[in-house]
Amino acid sequence: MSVTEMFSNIQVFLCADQDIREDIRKVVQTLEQTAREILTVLQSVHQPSGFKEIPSKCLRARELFCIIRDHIGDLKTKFPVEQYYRFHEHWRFVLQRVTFLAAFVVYLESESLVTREEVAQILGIEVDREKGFHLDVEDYLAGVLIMASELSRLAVNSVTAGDYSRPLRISNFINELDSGFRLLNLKNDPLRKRYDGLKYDVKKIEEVVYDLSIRGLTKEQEAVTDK
Amino acid sequence: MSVTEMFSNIQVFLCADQDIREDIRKVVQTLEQTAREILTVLQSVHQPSGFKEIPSKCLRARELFCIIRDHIGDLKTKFPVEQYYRFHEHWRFVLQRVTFLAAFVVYLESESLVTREEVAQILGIEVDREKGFHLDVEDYLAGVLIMASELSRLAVNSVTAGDYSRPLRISNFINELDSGFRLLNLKNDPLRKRYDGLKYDVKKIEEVVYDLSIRGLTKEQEAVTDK
Amino acid sequence: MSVTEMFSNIQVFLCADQDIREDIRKVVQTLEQTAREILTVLQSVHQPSGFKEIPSKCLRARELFCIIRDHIGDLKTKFPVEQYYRFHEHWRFVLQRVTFLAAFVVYLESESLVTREEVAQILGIEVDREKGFHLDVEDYLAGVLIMASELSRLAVNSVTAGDYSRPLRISNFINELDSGFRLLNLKNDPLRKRYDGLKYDVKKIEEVVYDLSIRGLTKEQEAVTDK
Amino acid sequence: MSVTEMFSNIQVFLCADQDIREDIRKVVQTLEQTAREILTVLQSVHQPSGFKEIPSKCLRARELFCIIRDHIGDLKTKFPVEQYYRFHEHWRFVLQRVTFLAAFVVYLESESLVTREEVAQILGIEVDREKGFHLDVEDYLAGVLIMASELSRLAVNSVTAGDYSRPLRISNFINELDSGFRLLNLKNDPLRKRYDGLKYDVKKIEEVVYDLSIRGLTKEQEAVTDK
Amino acid sequence: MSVTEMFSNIQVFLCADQDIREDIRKVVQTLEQTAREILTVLQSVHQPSGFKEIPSKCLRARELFCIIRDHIGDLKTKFPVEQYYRFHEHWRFVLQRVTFLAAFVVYLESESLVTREEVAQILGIEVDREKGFHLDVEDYLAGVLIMASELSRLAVNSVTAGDYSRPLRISNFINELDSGFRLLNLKNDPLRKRYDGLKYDVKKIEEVVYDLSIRGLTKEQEAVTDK
Amino acid sequence: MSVTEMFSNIQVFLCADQDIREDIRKVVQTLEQTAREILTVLQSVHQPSGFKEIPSKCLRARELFCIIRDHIGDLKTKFPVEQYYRFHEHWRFVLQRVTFLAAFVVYLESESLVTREEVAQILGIEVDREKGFHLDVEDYLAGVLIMASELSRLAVNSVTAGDYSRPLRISNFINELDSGFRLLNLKNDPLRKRYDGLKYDVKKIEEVVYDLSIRGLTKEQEAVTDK
Amino acid sequence: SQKTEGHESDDISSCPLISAFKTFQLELDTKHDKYERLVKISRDITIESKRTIFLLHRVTSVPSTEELLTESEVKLDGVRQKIRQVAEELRGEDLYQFHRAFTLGIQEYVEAVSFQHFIKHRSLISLEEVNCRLVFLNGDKSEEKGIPSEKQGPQALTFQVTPTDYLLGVADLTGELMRMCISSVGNGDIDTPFQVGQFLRQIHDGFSYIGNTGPYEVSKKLHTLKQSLGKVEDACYTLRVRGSEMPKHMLADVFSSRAALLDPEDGVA
Amino acid sequence: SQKTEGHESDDISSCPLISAFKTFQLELDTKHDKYERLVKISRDITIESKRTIFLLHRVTSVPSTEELLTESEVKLDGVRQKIRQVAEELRGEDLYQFHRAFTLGIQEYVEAVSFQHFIKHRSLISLEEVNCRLVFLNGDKSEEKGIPSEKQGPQALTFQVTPTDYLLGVADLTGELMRMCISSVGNGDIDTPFQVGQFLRQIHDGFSYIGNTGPYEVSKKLHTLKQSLGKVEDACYTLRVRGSEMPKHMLADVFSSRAALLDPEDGVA
Ligand SMILES: [Mn+2]
Ligand SMILES: [Mn+2]
Repeated sequence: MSVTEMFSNIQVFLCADQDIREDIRKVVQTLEQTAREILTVLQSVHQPSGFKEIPSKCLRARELFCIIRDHIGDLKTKFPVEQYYRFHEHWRFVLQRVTFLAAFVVYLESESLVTREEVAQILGIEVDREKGFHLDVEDYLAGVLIMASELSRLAVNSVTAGDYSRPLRISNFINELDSGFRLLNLKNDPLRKRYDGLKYDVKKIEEVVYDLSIRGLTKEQEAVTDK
Repeated sequence: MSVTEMFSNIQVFLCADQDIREDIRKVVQTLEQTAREILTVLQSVHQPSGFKEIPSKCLRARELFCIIRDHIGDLKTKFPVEQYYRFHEHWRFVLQRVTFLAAFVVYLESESLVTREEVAQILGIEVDREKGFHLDVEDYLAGVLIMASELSRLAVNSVTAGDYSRPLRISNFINELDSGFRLLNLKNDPLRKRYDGLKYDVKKIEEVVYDLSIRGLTKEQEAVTDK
Repeated sequence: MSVTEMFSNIQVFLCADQDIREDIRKVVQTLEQTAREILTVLQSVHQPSGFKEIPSKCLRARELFCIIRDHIGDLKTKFPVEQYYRFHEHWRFVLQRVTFLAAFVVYLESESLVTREEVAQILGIEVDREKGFHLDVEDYLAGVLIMASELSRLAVNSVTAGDYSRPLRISNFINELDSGFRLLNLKNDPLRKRYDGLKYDVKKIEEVVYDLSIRGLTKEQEAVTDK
Repeated sequence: MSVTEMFSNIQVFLCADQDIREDIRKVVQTLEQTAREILTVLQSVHQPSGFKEIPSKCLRARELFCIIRDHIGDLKTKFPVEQYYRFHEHWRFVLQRVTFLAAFVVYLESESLVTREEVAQILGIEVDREKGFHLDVEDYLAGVLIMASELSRLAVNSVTAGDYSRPLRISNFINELDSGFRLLNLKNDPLRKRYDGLKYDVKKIEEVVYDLSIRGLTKEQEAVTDK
Repeated sequence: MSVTEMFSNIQVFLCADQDIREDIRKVVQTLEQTAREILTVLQSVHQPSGFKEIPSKCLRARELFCIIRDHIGDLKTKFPVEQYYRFHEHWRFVLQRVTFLAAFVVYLESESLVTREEVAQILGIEVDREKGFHLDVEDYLAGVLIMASELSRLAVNSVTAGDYSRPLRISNFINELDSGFRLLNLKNDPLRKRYDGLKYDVKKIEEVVYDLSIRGLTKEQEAVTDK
Repeated sequence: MSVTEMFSNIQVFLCADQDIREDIRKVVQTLEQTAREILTVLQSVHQPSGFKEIPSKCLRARELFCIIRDHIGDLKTKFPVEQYYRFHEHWRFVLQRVTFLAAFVVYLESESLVTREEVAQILGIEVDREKGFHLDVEDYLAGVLIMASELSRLAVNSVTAGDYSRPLRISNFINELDSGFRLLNLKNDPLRKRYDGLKYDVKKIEEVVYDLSIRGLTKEQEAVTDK
Repeated sequence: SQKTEGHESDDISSCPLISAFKTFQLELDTKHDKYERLVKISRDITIESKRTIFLLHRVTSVPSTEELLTESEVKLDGVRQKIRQVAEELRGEDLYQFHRAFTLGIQEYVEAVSFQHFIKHRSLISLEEVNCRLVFLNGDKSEEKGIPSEKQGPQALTFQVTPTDYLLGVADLTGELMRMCISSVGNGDIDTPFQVGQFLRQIHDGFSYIGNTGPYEVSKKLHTLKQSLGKVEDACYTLRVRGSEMPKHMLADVFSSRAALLDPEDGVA
Repeated sequence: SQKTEGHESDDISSCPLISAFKTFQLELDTKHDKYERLVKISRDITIESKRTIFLLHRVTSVPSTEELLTESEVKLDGVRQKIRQVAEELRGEDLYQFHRAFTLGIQEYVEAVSFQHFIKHRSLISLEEVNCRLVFLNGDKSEEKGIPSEKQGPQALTFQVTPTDYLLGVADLTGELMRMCISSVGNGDIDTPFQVGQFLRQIHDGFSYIGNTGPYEVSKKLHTLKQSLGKVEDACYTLRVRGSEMPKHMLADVFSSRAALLDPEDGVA
């Protein structure tokens, strides 16, 4: 085989690779679009008026997750399943975003941490690599950390909306999350950097709780709750 | 045609191009100067004393926009209109700045979002590219985002000036703007980067509202307003 | 018009723009592919064996330029002609490359400098901006400078291939080109930087001629020619 | 000695250097692991429940410092002591971290500033460079500044935990520290940057004290203490 | 010791460091001056007239090395010897230069490769780090490589000066040096880059030898030598 | 005086400064244009045919220097003479270029180094700063170094043109120049960098002389000259 | 280095090229030496100015500013003596030829002197005021050194700070003001932050008025200036928001008792 | 680190969140450990491949290449055993998940094996040929370790070099070829430079045909490749120009006497 032929063969491979990537990029764009729509729905919980509508917003978000599932179903057809990591970078970012959205919905619904299994189910994907298109543990954790930052914002806005007990619950939740993360032996990777950001969320929420404590607003709430 | 002749012809062409660019640069400089004057006028609203003078400041700014219109009129004469994009980089920056100024004036006057049409009218230019020297949609959006950041500063300074209700109105406005931007599918371009900054403005303003809420200063204001 | 409506309209506009750019990118990719094929054909002249095959290689390249013309014809249909400069960056690079290829073919055929008109004709485009998709003078000059650097390589390789007279002819040609460029008043732009490279090509070729002269190889050739 | 022999010897030397660095890196990793464990222990003091357990947490941390000492003891064997600065960058970061941890423990135990001598003793190293593996003054100061920031967080959380006197004591301590740093003529180096952060810690703590003061909570505490 | 006292002590320490660096810089400047003088002396060997005067030039250079020794002696007093690597960057460059000069003198005198021990002795410093201010092996090798490039120039100029045997001797010497360097497993560091340059020196000298060979000028010389 | 007034005053100063710079830039452009014309005239000496025409080319260049003098006369009127160094950067580059051209003309005429006085006279300027617009010694030296590089090219091209004695004369001249420069105590400034380039010119010329020597072409020439 | 020529020195030094280069060496060395001297003086000016700024920052933590101001004045007098040395080096020279050598020092002096001025007067020192303090009567110096009166006379030695150096110094001043503001809040001073805020806004507006008209260095500082202003505005905001929770007279009360708490040895409260 | 929880460990470890995070830790550590192991193997592959290249460069200075080639083959066999370890780590895994861990080593191996191939055959090894040598029969290994034959069978363990890694290895090969060419000239070998020149031009044309179709890393190498080609073309040019001064048979003569000069102990000439 001549040098020229050898390079021609490789060129064929490279072109095919590019085509796959092009296809993936397109599906990923539609995914991002839908993700942005879900975000818009959920953002409204930060509004004073939004606090009452949390359940209905969550329902609406759940509906939109059907579309996400369709897009991801489409994505799966674009490349051989065992080459997930060859193209991982293309959907990594959006997958973390939709994981965040799923985690946020679940938190709003039940004030609990979504499990990886639940996220996988919401997105219509797998937990184990062997079973098909799956959710990497790093991506799951990244999504959870994005939610943590959203919760620190929620703590602030709850106070504005006059709900003084939610920040305390968020504070407990975030502290538990922080303990969890401290168990992990993170390398100097993007996840580590994101986790460093968690410190600021913890601190911010601590300050909100502080503001409520010093004004006796936590007790007031407890009193209300006690009744 | 000899090589020498060829290059002599080319030199004539290159000189003409350079002359056009030189002319454009000069007009753009005067534009920048006037833009800075308008900025100086509008920036005084951040002073505690400035809050009462907003209407008069806006009037003064409106006057200066006449000069802007003249300069832009002058600019249009410097190059063939269909070569707008050939020289776009020269005035792009200043056009975004004056769009910001126009948007800021309109917000201060009416607390509403300036439309692209209004900006075009204030600057004496077109919205549609086909009709003449126009305002690109990207430049319009960039100007609007600069204003968002100025408004987060204004929210902080209104509190300092003792005006506790303005931050709430700014907060509503910025949230609406944020929802609007979330409809857009921005690429990884300068605009996207600027839009990422908007999140910080939103958060900043929410924290201002929070600080007011937890101290009951929002209700106090409402009480005042109610009277 | 509400903020939401405004932004929906803008989104429509932005999508259209992105679609155009996507279309342009695709055509540009095929253009690049064909350009690379022409390059492969022409590069074989550097092989010792290639020197005899110059005419046939040029013929082959001329054939491939038909495909280039088709691609460019396709490109023209992708956007309104008066927005040439809006999208210029997309094809600027490849246009300089194909100009280089055209200039190289013409040099190999006739040892003369291709004119801008000839390049435009080979590529099936215009010289005057007013008449349609055109070849900017800067892009033409950039293409010519790329060729100059290819010629300095050719001078070296002709000696290796035993052709001692070609370097002398190349030297004269490059000197003429250098004089031409010295007529131009280039600014500190990419073109200027490329032109600075020409000095090295001139020097390199002079050293080749020197090496031949000091060994009497130029005269030997003359003697051969004289016969 | 032949040239070959000379160069063989040199090769041996060059390999040795690379091996040393590899060894150091490994020990530093285990050091970082143990440091993280100590941090987890000490973090719990920020929890409302944690305030009562400070003494036991400190004891636990003291135990873990034995492991740190072992690791550092191991580290010392990896390179000739007089080449400390040749490899300084490898352990600089972790040394500042464990200095912070030592300073934090000492503060929690005795509410006093750890001296460089004490840190050196806790870590099983020297203060004077001449005597062996030592603690650079810059690294000591960096560790102290990290602690200052942890204390500002502690002040906030003390209030939440209902301990109103601790913030005042922290405030006095941090002010003294600040005065100390003001004596230093720091260049524009990483230390200076860290020191600039101290002002914000001072400010934050002062705000806590202020919040307590205007509510008469400092006096209440004094009253309690007076009894 | 009060916090204030502690920090006063620290401040004294920090100033001392800056003073040391300032002192070192000054001595290094005088070293560079003397190094330049030695270079001027040795440069003259490239002149046709210079070839006869090599011995006297070497003597003169040897005298100037006394001054170098004095300067280095001075340098040693400026900082504690075990902190060599803390300040290494300050004198690294000049130390490589004077190593080159020492290597060049030794080559001119005896046509042999200076050992690290000899360089150390000429400069009045140590080979072993433990014994005091020493010559790092990397710096020694860098100096030797600078000399190699000087020797390729010398080979060219020997021919001009009519000395046809020297290039052969230089060729053998450089080949031996090249074999030596091949034994080293250099990383991608500055030294590796310098070593890559050696190949060109080898090539240049080989070309000179080749030019002499094809003209029978090497044999002629041998004949002369044989007599 | 209010802060606003203070800044307005400074703004007036800055605008005036910009205007001066704009004026200077324009004159400098025309200077560059004429300098390029002189260069084109002198470049022809590198052509085989050009060697006979050196005297006429020099005459032509001398004529063009009148225009240079006029432009510089114009330049002098643009700013207060005692503020030469305030605007130095604007003309520094072109002044070095025309110094090079003057030095080259003088070398071609008389094979001697132009003095600073001569350059000043050719350009219609002063040597002493006190007397008016002058030629800095650094700029003079930079111009001389540009010429050195041109001479190394000339040495190469003389051989091509069959003039075997000129390279020897150039070699002597350049060596003398090199000795001169080695007397100077240059800082790490642009001049130093340019001077480092001189080494390559020296080496290149040495190689030309070597090529002539090994072929006995230097003696041949001497023989010719002896006759 | 002349000696290194060895025995060829005769041939070479007679050569006109070499003797020309020797004069060049002289000229370059003279210039270079002057430059180096100026760099050193400038470095001293920088260090002493920085120390003055450093000293002035203690204004937020000491009860009386009088003493501090006097002390800073002494230090600045020392700096001005150094600037006098610069002026002497520049006598008869083109100031801009050596400008790069001393610009950093002068900027730092402007920073220090304008900081002192703000603490005293709560206003911006003007370029003219800065320059007024840099007029040196010949008398002072020649007396000290006992130089004959020949060169004494009505004409004084002056140093003119360039508008750009003034601007750059003022730009850096804003960083120091921000630090002072933050420290003030940290020390319970409730007036200074608002004054600094007001003042910084004026300077910010001034700089944004100039925009990119000036040299690149000036516009480059605009970003840092904006950040400083933001920090100060945030501080003012925090003070206002927290202050809102109690009447002003009580606030003062809190702070006096707070002061007592910090300095129990005062024993009054 | 589990112990650090102290006496609270009971409450905490019972918490589902914490136990979930413990499984995450396990998963992350497993992955991380595998990654680190691969990085280490890859580093070994790199070092040994570099050493092989290093060894092969001696081809320009020794009389017989046979011995060298044998020695290099032994070294490369060692490298292949390392690649087998990589393949074993990747059994059942997605190769691309850990690709970054071993890509550099594999590229270096391609560089070494293609360098050896060029010296032997003066041609470019193909990707298929590279991969053929990376098929490992289960037998070899299980015998060594005495693993029961359960997993033995016809199916072999294979490692597939990706086209991109192959390209990047070949791109680096060109740098080595350039070095070899320069050394050859330096050692009087007049054929090798022209062969290298011809070969390098082919590779260059191949890469420029691919252009920016491939990943960024590949197009980035094009510039270095161009420079290497330029150096080789210059060397060929120099040889031709200098060779022009005498008839070819004389040239050979010159070089044989030259060799004698270099190795006087051979004692023939
Ligand atoms: Mn400062
Ligand atoms: Mn390699």
